[in-house]
Amino acid sequence: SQRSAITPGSIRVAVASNFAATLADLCRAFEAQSPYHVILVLGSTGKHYAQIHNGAPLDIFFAADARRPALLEREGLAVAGSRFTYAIGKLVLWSPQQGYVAADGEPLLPRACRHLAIANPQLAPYGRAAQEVLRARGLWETLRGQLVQGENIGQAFQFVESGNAEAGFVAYSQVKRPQQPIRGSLWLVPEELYSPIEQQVVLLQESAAAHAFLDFVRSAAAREILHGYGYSTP
Amino acid sequence: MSIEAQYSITRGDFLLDVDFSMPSRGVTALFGPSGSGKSTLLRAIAGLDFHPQGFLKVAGETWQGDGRFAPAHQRPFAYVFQEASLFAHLNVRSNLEYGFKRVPPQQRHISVERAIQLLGLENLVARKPETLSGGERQRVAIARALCVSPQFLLMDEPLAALDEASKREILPYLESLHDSLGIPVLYVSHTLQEIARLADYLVLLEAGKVVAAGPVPQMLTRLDLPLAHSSDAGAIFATQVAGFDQVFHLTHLDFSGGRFAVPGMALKLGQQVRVRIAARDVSLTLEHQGSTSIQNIFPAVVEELALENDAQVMVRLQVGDAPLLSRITKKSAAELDVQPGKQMFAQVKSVVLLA
Amino acid sequence: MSIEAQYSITRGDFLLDVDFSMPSRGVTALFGPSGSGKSTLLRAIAGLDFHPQGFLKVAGETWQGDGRFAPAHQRPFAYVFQEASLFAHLNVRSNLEYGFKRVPPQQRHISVERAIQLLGLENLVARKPETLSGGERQRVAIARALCVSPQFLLMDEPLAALDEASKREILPYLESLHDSLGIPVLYVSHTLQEIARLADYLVLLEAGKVVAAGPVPQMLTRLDLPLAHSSDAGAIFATQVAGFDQVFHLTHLDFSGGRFAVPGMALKLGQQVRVRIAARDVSLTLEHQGSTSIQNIFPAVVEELALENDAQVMVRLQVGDAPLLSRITKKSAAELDVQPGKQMFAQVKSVVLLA
Amino acid sequence: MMFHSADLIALALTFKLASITTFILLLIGTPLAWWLANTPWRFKFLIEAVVAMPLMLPPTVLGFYLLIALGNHGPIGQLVEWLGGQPPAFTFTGLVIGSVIYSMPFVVQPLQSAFRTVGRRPLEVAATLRASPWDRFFTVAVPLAGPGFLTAAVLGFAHTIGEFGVVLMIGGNIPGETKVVSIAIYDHVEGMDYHHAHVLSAALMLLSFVLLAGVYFLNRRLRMVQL
Amino acid sequence: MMFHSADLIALALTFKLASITTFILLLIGTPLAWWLANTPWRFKFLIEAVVAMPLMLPPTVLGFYLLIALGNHGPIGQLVEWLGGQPPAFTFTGLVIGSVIYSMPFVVQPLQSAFRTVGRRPLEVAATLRASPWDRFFTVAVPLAGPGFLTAAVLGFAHTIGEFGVVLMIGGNIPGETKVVSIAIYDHVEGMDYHHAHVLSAALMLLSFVLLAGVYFLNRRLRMVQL
Ligand SMILES: Nc1ncnc2c1ncn2[C@@H]1O[C@H](COP(=O)(O)OP(=O)(O)OP(=O)(O)O)[C@@H](O)[C@H]1O
Ligand SMILES: Nc1ncnc2c1ncn2[C@@H]1O[C@H](COP(=O)(O)OP(=O)(O)OP(=O)(O)O)[C@@H](O)[C@H]1O
Ligand SMILES: [Mg+2]
Ligand SMILES: [Mg+2]
Repeated sequence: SQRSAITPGSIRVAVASNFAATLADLCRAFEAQSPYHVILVLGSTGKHYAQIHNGAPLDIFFAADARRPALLEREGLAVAGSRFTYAIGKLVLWSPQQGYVAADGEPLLPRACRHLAIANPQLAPYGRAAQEVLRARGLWETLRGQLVQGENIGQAFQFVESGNAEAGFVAYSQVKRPQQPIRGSLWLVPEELYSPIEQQVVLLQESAAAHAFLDFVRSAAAREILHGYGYSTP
Repeated sequence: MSIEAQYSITRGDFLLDVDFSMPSRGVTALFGPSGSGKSTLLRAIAGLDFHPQGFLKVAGETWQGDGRFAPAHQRPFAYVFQEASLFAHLNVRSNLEYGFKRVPPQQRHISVERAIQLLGLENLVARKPETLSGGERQRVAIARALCVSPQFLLMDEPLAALDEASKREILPYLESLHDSLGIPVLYVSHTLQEIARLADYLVLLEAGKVVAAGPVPQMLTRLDLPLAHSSDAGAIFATQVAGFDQVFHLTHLDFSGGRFAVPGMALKLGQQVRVRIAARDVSLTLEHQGSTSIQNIFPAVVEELALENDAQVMVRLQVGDAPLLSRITKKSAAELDVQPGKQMFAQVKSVVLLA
Repeated sequence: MSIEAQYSITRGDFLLDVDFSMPSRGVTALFGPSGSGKSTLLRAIAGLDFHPQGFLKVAGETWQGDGRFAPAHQRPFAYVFQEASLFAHLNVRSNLEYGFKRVPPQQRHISVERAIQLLGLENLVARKPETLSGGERQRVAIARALCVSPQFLLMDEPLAALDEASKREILPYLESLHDSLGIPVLYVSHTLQEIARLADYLVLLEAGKVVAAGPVPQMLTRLDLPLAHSSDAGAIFATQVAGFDQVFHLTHLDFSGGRFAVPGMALKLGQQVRVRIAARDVSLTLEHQGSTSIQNIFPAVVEELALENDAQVMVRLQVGDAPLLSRITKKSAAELDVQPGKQMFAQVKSVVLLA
Repeated sequence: MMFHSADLIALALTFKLASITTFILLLIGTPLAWWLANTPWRFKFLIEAVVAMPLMLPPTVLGFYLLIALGNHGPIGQLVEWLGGQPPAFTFTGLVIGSVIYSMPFVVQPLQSAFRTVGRRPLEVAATLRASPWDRFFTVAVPLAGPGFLTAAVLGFAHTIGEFGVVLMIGGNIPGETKVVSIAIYDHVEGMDYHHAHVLSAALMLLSFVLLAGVYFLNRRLRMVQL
Repeated sequence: MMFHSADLIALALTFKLASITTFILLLIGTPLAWWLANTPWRFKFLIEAVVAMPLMLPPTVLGFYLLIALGNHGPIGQLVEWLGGQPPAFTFTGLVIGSVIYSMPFVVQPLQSAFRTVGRRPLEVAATLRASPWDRFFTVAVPLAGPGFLTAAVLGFAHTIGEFGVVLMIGGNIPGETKVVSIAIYDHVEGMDYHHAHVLSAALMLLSFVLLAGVYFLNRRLRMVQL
């Protein structure tokens, strides 16, 4: 009903901000091999969810978690059965300072650090994962006073990168770029320490372009791009 | 008598309660001490303040009363405020044009250029109000009021900030307002001289009440009113131009009691003019004296005396059928035995020509 | 002569260029037509505007000049503005106290209560300025200036908005300022009467230039200046109280040319007082006449004549050692053959007591 | 290239939004401010408080509630749909509505205090010079309140440019339609594309600075010419 | 229970932040506005533009640059470190700094136009009554600019309460220290805890309303008593 502003063959894709760079790469690859055009609409997953509820003119929703797509599907706001996991995020403990974080994560915090950045555990899957790791190590209560929370993983990363927090739990995709060396020091947190960060996509409006794009996201070419950004795929 | 006003206004402790009428031609002076309610009354008449207890009828038209209240901009009056109150964002010309533009062309009596010329504003037209001197500002305010070609002019001490020379220049035009245009003026002032010169009718206000009202000549010579006891007290005479003294450039003015000789020859034969004679300029003698520089000497009958203070008396005399005031010392009054009914001579040192 | 002022000020087309000195005692009047630069000069003296081309020295102290410029608040002057300019956020009492509080207690000459009483503000103290009438506002402004116990008072037409009665009440106090407190006053005015009454010294300004300056009695009778030709022209005499007439409540004042009898008995024997005699109140006769209400008649010698207009002449006479002005018609002058050197009698109809 | 073409579109869209919003704000805000400055009504303080309210709410929250109201289930959205129009959420119109509500206090407050300081006298004078209430409002009150209008316009315009939370919520970040420059910069930052974030911020600041400096400069010149 | 206790803490923190910020804003903004209103300096329009700049930047972006400036490579961060102090990011002090910068134009602009409308005359009068420049500034200019101060204080206070982007960026969401109510509401919305979002929003709006209505009501009473 609200699609008049968009040219045929284009689709609007809502994407969580922290996945935007990766998805932009995916789109370039997709558009190179198909007649369709993809318009990215960035935002937080919570905001997108609220907007979809209120009639936002979107075709596909790349969420930062699995919960919101599931909810939308259940509420009948998404195409039933279209939901799948497009990427699995990896959590790292990162600092832009060389040698600040030990590569094996032991001891977890080598030096007294004033601030340790994480994403908000209530809102962001990476935040929840970081919380699980700290809980598992029995450090959650100890470190409470040092934790600074970003509203999303992007902010947690900025806290660390600007040097205001010495280190932080961020997404691997934020420090890893295809064919580039990694800055600073990091500990790639073993995946058994936190429940998997599944990022799901769901179809909101059926169209040939949308289906073609979702098919592409599942393709091997797409997976290669995802791996280049530090995601794993199911 | 066709302007009727009736107001009852309360402002803090101050109560203005008036009910008076005035002629719809000529200049009516509103005279009273500071704080007597002159400005308050003028504002009510202009329609600037709404007072439910009010009634105003001008020339048959009701502006307030019978459930009607015409707002200020619908009343064909102009108002000159006590402070100049020019529009700070407009230059002098635009200030003048403001009202002019808002009057339908067929109702215009006076052009902006004429107002500029009348009030000597030629060099000021491009200036902003803040660069004007106090007197210049007030002149612009008067010109601005004239530019709306009002049918009724309300002036709140418009000349207070002006020097004598400027006053002398402006007064004749204010006079001509009612003479040539027939615009009635309600003029607030506390200078008797101005009033004597300008006004035909006088409303005397004191502490919010109208103490007396009437034609100026009568009012000025009523010994029961304070007007006849101020230092500027004097009488006004209606006269007619009877001839000229070409040699000495004098004009002869006839009235019922005789003939005045006044300096100058600007008037026309037969013209009606008013003159003012200050009480302090009138001396009394028992005989008609010669070899004096005083030109104007008239037989007069003493009518009434009133004590001014311990040392002076005010004498009202009848000269022809007009009253004349003379302020003399008690000593003179005793020496000359001045009493009601006595025949004397009034020596008039100085006669002031009014309009 | 110990106030020296020198300024060269440009404002648009207007150029003020003055260099004059005035006595540091008494009242100096700054007299001139509207737009002649009076306010501009007063502001410069007050230190309100900075003009690099200026010099001001008061009683030995340099306020501007030699690289020094004292800002307004450091100069021990007070200023009464042409518009009342009361603080809108303060009531009357707080307006008065504003300056009072800022003067060190030992330098205070006058209390707030006294100023309130002097200017009759008792009923207004709790009011806000916007509820005051125009005259009330100006009275508060004057009282406020007095409350800083100034060493030098600058007044820009402070009485223009007042009625005659209020003026009469305030004037004596302004006079006493320099008499009892020795505060010099620089007083801007365009009413000759006020100046004659108040001022000792006069600076005559015209189009930004000082045309003449000098003691008031001389200035007023100089026939080469416009002052002697205004309708209010007159002379001032220094006299001494010589006695009283108990019966008629008169006071006798002696001067070099004779004796005046003036109404009232408020003065003390031997007291020095000044009187003013308006030119229009003086008539000339060839003989000493009796049986007239005129009490004051003096032998006088004609000194100089000047044409006023086609019909009138101004005559300066010498009475004793003081000059006297008389305005008469050309006709009288011809009939009486008035010429320099001629012996005549001056009849003075009315004498105004100054301070 | 220094700019994404998308960034240029966002920049243009932003200035368009700010201009339209400012225009509407002045249109609505002026009479409101006038009324508030002059009414003797005893309860006007309640209205004054309501006008200032949007200031106190976090913009995202305001945006959230606006989204609900303007969306296809909300009262306004449904009303518009019933009238045959599109619900204003996720459209440029929606942004304008949101911006107007959000920036209203920045326009009303300076205007109100400007009108109050103009005072009654100039209006009384105008009344005696035949100016009707509307006339004197436009020819006397408005020009005399000049500095207040400048402040109001600058605050309203600038605040709309810098607006973010409301726009993000009800606009939906749709390029060319609702993606304004504040969101574009935010996206760059979030997407760790700091280079483009810096470039776009610098461009915005430069433009803003030139615009503001120009306005203030002209304002000064204007006042000097009048003198 | 209707409120999280955390929400109450956030509410209290917010009002504390807004009060302190408003105080500092008036302290800094008043002399600045005064200078701007009175200086004849030809280039003051540049300063005016700079003061208005923070308005035009999206708060999140402003916050982002503040974060960089406060960090250990940023100028402020390095300065503070060099002085031996604690870096202000993630502290209440940091929030105050951010809020002051962000809300400055809302205080300076109304004050400047208020001072301009007071005019020179009352200050000249005060000068002739022995008041030094400081003295007359406080006893004449400030009270006569009263409505402007009210506007400035209300805009500054309210804007700080509603502030979100800057605080979000440099605050770090530490309960009792930097977690203000705008963020708390945002968290509820993002976390789909709409119930608590509604409750907290309503509480904030009610409090704001009562506060504003109180201010305006008192302002009116005050002016009436003076008359
Ligand atoms: N709000 C008020 N509360 C108390 N008294 C007031 C109020 N407003 C006006 N007045 C008084 O009303 C009286 C009349 O004021 P008005 O301005 O009409 O006087 P006026 O005759 O014009 O005097 P002036 O010649 O000095 O201008 C004054 O005494 C004034 O103090
Ligand atoms: N900025 C300006 N540009 C041009 N002329 C100016 C400017 N400012 C003042 N003037 C002129 O300077 C002259 C002196 O003004 P000032 O106020 O000193 O006169 P004044 O003698 O006090 O007159 P008044 O008795 O009317 O108050 C006036 O003619 C005025 O028009
Ligand atoms: Mg009055
Ligand atoms: Mg002047």
